[in-house]
Amino acid sequence: MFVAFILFLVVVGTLVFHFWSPYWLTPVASNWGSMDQTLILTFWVTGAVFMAVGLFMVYCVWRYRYQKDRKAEYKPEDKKLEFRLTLLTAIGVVALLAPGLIVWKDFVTVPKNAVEVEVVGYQWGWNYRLPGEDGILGKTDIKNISDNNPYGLDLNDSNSKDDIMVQDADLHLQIDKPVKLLLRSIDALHNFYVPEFRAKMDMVPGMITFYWLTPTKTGEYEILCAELCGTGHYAMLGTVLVEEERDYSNWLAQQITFENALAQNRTILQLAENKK
Amino acid sequence: MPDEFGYKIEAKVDMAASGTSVPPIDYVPVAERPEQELYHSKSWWTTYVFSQDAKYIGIQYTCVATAIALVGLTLSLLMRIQLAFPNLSLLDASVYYQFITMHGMIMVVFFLTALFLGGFGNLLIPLMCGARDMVFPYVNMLSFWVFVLAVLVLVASFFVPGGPTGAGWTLYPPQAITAGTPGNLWGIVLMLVSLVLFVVGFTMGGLNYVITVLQARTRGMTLMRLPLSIWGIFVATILALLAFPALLVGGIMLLLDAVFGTSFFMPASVSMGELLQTEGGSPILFQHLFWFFGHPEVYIVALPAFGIVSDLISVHARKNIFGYRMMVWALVIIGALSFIVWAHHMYVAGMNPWFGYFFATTTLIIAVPTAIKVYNWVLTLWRGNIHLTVPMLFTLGFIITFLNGGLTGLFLGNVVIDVPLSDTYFVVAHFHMVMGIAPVLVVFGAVYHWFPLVTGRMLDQGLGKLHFWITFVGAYMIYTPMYYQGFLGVPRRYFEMYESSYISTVGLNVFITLSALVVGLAQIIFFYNVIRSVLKGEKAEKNPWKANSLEWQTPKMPPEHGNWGEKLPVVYRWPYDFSVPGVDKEHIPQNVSPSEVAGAKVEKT
Amino acid sequence: MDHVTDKLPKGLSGLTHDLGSDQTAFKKVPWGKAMMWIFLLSDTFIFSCFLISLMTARASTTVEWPNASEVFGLNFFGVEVPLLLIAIMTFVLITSSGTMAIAVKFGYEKKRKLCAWFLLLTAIGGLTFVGMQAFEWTKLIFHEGIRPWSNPFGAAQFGSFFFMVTGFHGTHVSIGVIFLFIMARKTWRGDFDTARRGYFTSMKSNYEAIEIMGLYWHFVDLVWVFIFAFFYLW
Amino acid sequence: MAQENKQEVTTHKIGVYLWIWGLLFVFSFFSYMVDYLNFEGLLRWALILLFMFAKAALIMAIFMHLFWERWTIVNVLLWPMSFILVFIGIMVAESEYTFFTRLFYFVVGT
Ligand code: HEA
Ligand code: HEA
Ligand code: CUA
Ligand SMILES: [Cu+2]
Repeated sequence: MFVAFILFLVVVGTLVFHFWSPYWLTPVASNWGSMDQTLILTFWVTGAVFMAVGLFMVYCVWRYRYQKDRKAEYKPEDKKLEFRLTLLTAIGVVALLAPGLIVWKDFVTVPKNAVEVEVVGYQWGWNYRLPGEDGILGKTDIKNISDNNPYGLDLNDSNSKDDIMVQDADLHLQIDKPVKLLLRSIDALHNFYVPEFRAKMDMVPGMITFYWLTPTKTGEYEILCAELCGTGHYAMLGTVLVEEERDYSNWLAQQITFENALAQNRTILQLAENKK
Repeated sequence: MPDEFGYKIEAKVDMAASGTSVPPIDYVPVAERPEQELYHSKSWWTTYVFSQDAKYIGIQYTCVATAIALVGLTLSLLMRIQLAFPNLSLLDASVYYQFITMHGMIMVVFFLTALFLGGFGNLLIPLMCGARDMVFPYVNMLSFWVFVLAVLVLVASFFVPGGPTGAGWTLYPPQAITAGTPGNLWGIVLMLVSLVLFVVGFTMGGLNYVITVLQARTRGMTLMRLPLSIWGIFVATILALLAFPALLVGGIMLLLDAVFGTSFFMPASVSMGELLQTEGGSPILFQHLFWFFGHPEVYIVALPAFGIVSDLISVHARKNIFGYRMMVWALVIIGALSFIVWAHHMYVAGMNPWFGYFFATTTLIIAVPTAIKVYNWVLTLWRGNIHLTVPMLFTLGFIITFLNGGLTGLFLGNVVIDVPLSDTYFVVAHFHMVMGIAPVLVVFGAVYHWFPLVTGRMLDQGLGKLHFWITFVGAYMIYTPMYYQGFLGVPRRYFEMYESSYISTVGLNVFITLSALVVGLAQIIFFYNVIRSVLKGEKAEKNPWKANSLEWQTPKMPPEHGNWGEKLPVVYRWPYDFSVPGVDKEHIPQNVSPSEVAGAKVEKT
Repeated sequence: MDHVTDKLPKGLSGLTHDLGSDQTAFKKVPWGKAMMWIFLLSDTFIFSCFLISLMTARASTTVEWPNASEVFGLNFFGVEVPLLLIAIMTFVLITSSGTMAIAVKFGYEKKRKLCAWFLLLTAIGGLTFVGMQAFEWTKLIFHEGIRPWSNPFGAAQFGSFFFMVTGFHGTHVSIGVIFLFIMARKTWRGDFDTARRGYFTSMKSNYEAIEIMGLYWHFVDLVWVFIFAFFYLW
Repeated sequence: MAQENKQEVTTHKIGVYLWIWGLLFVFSFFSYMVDYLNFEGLLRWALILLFMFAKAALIMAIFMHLFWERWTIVNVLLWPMSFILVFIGIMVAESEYTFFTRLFYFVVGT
């Protein structure tokens, strides 16, 4: 009795905790609400299975608890039952998987009109690069990295001159405009993750990874690094702002391009030189 | 040939009841396998220390694995205290990362793998197969001592300059070997050396387990009459033999990267503002190698638990296991599938995006054979006669926690749901439910179950029940809230628990830590129980649980050197003949011939 | 007795029969041999992982991969012959595999001396192979300037994989050579005829040990086939 | 270990081994020629792999006696190789993808 009761409490308690506790997904702020839907579908299907199997077990424990004069049934196999259960489970699996794969297709096909934004992770912080007027990001090479050229941009690549550098500052995104985030790391693995956007992807040194999203809600969101990258991993936070078009353009106008930055650096160097 | 094979094997068939045909044991030539030559120890050293008797080796493995598990447990409690009460400044960030790394690695590899395969494998395989010992006792002994060496090297890394590695148990490069990660010089090297030693030691043992099951069974013991415990351990051992190579290779390459400055996994990159000399390597390659090992590894700790639980549930519910053949096939299929799902750990690792389809599909397919196992456990309870003994309680706890953890695995396996949940506490909750509690509960159940076989004494049932309830309910309370932290996006491996601006989880965090402390301390009950019972526990009668499998049918209990005295047992039936209609005896051990239970209405052979 | 085993069904029905039978799953296979087979299966996975890593590194690097047949060429009386040394090494290893097969045959037939002689031949073949490999390594390191971490010809991984994979294979060969010498001695002394107990294991052994040794040695040769194709010809 | 010594004599004529030995040389020589004659592209690959597998098959079947073994052990040994095949397939696709991102986004060939 006691055993069955406590087990019953555990199974039901799980459900109660779910409804009673305030903890649940943060409100979604991107187009990836479809992920939430798949998640919730899975939640209900698996939740139902959990309750069904759990409660059935509790029932058995209570109903068939030891009695001196009871003899257990002898039944090695029941092909029909096993077949039915297998089929049912297979259907369940398909029901979960199919929507998932459809959303995944969305996730890996970047819309044509998405603008590219490069996120550069380093130990332990974030830099960003926007493609500038030509809409194309210049090529990079880790070996070009220097104080003058923190992104390692290729000076010979004409596309890189107008690239806009957002260094040690917040990233701004325009609402309802799809962006393709190109993720690059210069040292260890990192992961660009904004809980409200749902999407995340590791940044791997030696290659470029990506994902895309459309921000759908203005506001300020926290960026978390979601891949262990050394001692400072937990402190590798950042901020992303989703803004209306006007605010966004204002912000954009204040940013400097690679060329300007280079020139500035040169003049600074020059001044230092002259002073000598 | 020795006369002992002179029996005429009687085997009644009841095709209707069992659906199987009798394995054609009659015309396999007798004495195809002659008596095993036994190793005889000569001195105290070779009896107790460098013992070649599988039973002793099993106990030695168990003790070492338990000892290192206590280290892992202590680390986890310190981590939890740090997370919930940062004001105490118990640990600093690097120490925290060192602790999670050691905690993860110790628990998965050096505790559960060693315990299930080395410990239970050695103890149970020869006994349950009806062999006198493992096939190569000497190699078996070496296996244990290499394992001890591996553990010592691992522990040594706590004492080297820089401390143990803090790269996470996944040891991903580049960070595993670059500055910015604690223990990137000495710690990582010792960790890798320790793993290589572990693999070498395990291979020696693993070959023994596999060959003993395949080639050293007793007369009448067909594969389809093996207890499911053996099936679980057997399949897990095969997985290990095929999966550890990937770890070995990844480990060697990482070692070379760390020590010789090669660029297997190291692309051109910067470390702490300095350009490294490496070029062209691929960090993702390491991840593939690691998970080609890592995913089978998680089933290596799960399958033996599945097997053992099946036996416990059947014995203590006094009912045959439901769908034995399905159970065996499910084990085999899960084992095989586990080799083609590895990249579900890498959905967001930046691999080729198209892989998502393949790996999501294969991953979710595993749910089907696993589901069959869960159903069959529960259906075994149905119309049983359930003794709520301590092993049975742990079994019930296992079913609930495994069900819970397995179902949340479906979230993660379905690639798009993994995208938001990956690397959050949802994953931590998933794998602790399914690996940190479920198999550990089985270990406890198994210890309560087989303790009399090893020591000849019973463990105290009252203390056992207390221990069970605190551990099960407590552990459930540790991890259930973590799912919800995961939904909120709280990332794992954060030294300072991330506070979502949406809703604070400080309360949850403290709750989790308090539960963990209670559960951790409750283990004292268990160890007290063990020590007390070894010394002055109630003497066990022979076959106290009235089980059918061979390990309880030895002439002496605990079994002596050589296990079976004069004659090897002859097996006539599967190990689950409980409550057979038409027979007065409630259970029929495997070595009871059909003529001795003439009244049996059905007989599954 | 044997005629009974021979009556076992063959092919697919043999498979189901064996797996459904008691005592042993591999009929007529002694424990040691079964163990060696399973070990080799595991070892195959090790070498496969090495070669898969090599393939991945090579296919994903943007740096030029050195041309193996030039790097491993040998200047022979003023003529550059590509891969000459490797060709000779392959020849030696295959030959030793052949002598091993013959040693196993004589082991089956319990021809003590012949068996021992061929084991010795095999061991010498193995030793020659290792010797040439040592020569090749020194040549590459001291003359060509190839290092595990870099090389003058192109992608750094070239050297890394070369030393790692051939080193791992060479270790296998060296271990094999040691055991071949031991086996040759044991055979010569007649341990397998008198069932003399092993020094470490204190177990008796018999001519099956030769066959097991043979499996290992052929495996080493087998791996070389793949290394030859992937490393030197690709 | 001390198996019964009455094991049947499964021995073959020495000629079989010599034959295989010879064939191994021939195949090795052929694959060497593929390199020497500078075959390129698909042909080169097809030939190298062909000779490689031919040699491997001969060694396993004859030298390692797999040809004479019962099906159980043959199957047990060969099926696990399918995992390796999957691994190879995946890693081919993976390395091509890595190569592509490198080529596309990074400065190459300086
Ligand atoms: C014992 C260990 C164990 C077991 C058995 C499992 C079982 C499963 N695991 Fe888990 N897993 C781990 C240990 C384990 N896992 C560990 C250690 C990690 C993290 C490693 C790290 O990163 O540090 C991990 C991480 C992990 C991830 C990666 C998450 C991430 O990092 O982003 C994924 C993703 O697919 C996953 C999936 C699954 C699935 C689908 C199963 C399935 O096998 C579960 C199948 C079981 C069931 C489904 C329940 C029974 C079924 C029914 C009752 C039928 C009802 C079903 C339907 C309705 C379909 N696991
Ligand atoms: C089997 C595996 C296992 C087990 C048992 C545990 C047990 C516990 N784990 Fe752990 N854990 C991992 C495997 C495991 N863990 C892994 C792989 C990671 C990932 C590491 C990484 O990120 O790199 C991890 C990470 C991890 C984290 C995340 C850290 C982070 O991401 O920042 C946390 C946090 O709370 C945690 C807590 C705990 C706690 C409180 C316990 C326990 O205290 C819970 C209670 C446990 C018991 C009661 C069992 C005790 C058993 C014995 C003492 C043996 C008895 C012996 C016999 C019966 C013979 N673990
Ligand atoms: Cu960057 Cu974690
Ligand atoms: Cu997995």
